[in-house]
Amino acid sequence: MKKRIEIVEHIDTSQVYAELSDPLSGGICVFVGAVREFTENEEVVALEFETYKTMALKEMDKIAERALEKWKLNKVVMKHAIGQKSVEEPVVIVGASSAHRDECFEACRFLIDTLKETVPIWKKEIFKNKTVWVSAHP
Amino acid sequence: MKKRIEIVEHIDTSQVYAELSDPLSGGICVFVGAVREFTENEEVVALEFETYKTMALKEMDKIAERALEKWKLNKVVMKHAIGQKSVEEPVVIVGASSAHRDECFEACRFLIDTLKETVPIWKKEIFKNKTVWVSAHP
Amino acid sequence: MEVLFFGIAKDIVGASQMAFSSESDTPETVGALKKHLAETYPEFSRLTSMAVAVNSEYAKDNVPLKRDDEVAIIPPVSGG
Amino acid sequence: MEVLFFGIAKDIVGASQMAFSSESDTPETVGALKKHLAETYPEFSRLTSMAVAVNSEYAKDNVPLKRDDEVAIIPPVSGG
Repeated sequence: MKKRIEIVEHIDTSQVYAELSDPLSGGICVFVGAVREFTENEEVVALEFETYKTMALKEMDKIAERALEKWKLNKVVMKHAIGQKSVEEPVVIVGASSAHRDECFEACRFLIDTLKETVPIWKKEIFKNKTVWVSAHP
Repeated sequence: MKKRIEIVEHIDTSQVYAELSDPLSGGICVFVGAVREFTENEEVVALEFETYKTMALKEMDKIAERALEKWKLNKVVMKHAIGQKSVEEPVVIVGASSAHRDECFEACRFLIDTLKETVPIWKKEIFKNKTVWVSAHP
Repeated sequence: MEVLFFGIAKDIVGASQMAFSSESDTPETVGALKKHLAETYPEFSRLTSMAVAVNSEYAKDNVPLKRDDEVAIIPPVSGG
Repeated sequence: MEVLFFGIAKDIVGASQMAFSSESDTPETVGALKKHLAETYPEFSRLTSMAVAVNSEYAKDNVPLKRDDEVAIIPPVSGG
């Protein structure tokens, strides 16, 4: 299977190499996004992720397909977590494997950048005294 | 510990996120180099890696230090395997974590590119009927 | 026609879905639906952006809406 | 002075190390050592490059060699 696209409760980072590994791949590049303790100097207690799952999976699949068209890739993984996540917990993992390293680095960057632009997933920052839907307001 | 620099017999990819994770890191980027089945259409049986270990660790440490100077990083990992490695086995893993993703992507690319240029590690390609020290001859 | 609300859109409307049951109630296009929502809930105009998906695909303002469509209001996404 | 050989350099010399025991035998600089090796083993001149490390640091041709230095011949590296 060339693509693995999932919306999950928890991201298991230990599986990703087995999923991307391939006899024809000399390079594997992976990006993990995790919950950071501070946003603009304010302490974050947790993040809460919500999704429109049917559409999110479709959009992630489109991104993976575009990456497979743009670069010579052997495998692509895109997984996003939903629900409440604490500091240091992974929330997203994307990666690609290819014969040479240029392709997997460029594709990996494209996967995360495009996911953040188009995939219907919403993040609420939970601070001590308030909650904020990220990017909702200018 | 900000830097983890190792020459090892086997690379355990499942540990790298625990090693790079950090409460202040929103992004973790990791590159894994693995043995590819074909080099210019010739079937590779295995790769054999040899190192000048004292110097390799020093050079890897210099690269990690340069990355920590160039980018705002929370953690850096660089590990290279030695000995004989079969197809799909990981031979090198480098990664960085940072608040935002630009830094960890750029640093990760720098780590692997510079490792390949300066670290005293030598790779012999073992084909069915011959062995070749990679890059030795023009 | 069923309209789904996510993220801050759900907070603004106070519900995760809304049904337009009769043909006459249902806005004819994506643009008309947006206009209807902006008039009913002025908070929508304060958002950075607001997209609409029809049957789980992004849809432009001129896309017509049919009674059995699944429509979703997509406030600014913030995954990753 | 001890000289270590790695990778293809080890194959060319047929040994992983070589000792210059007397003061008079020992090349005075990195450059002199390179010249000595190229004369003794012409194969070295066919390599893409050849660097020398003194006490595990890359050293230029003008670096002097001392009897207790650990010197290494570094053929083109190919890690990763």
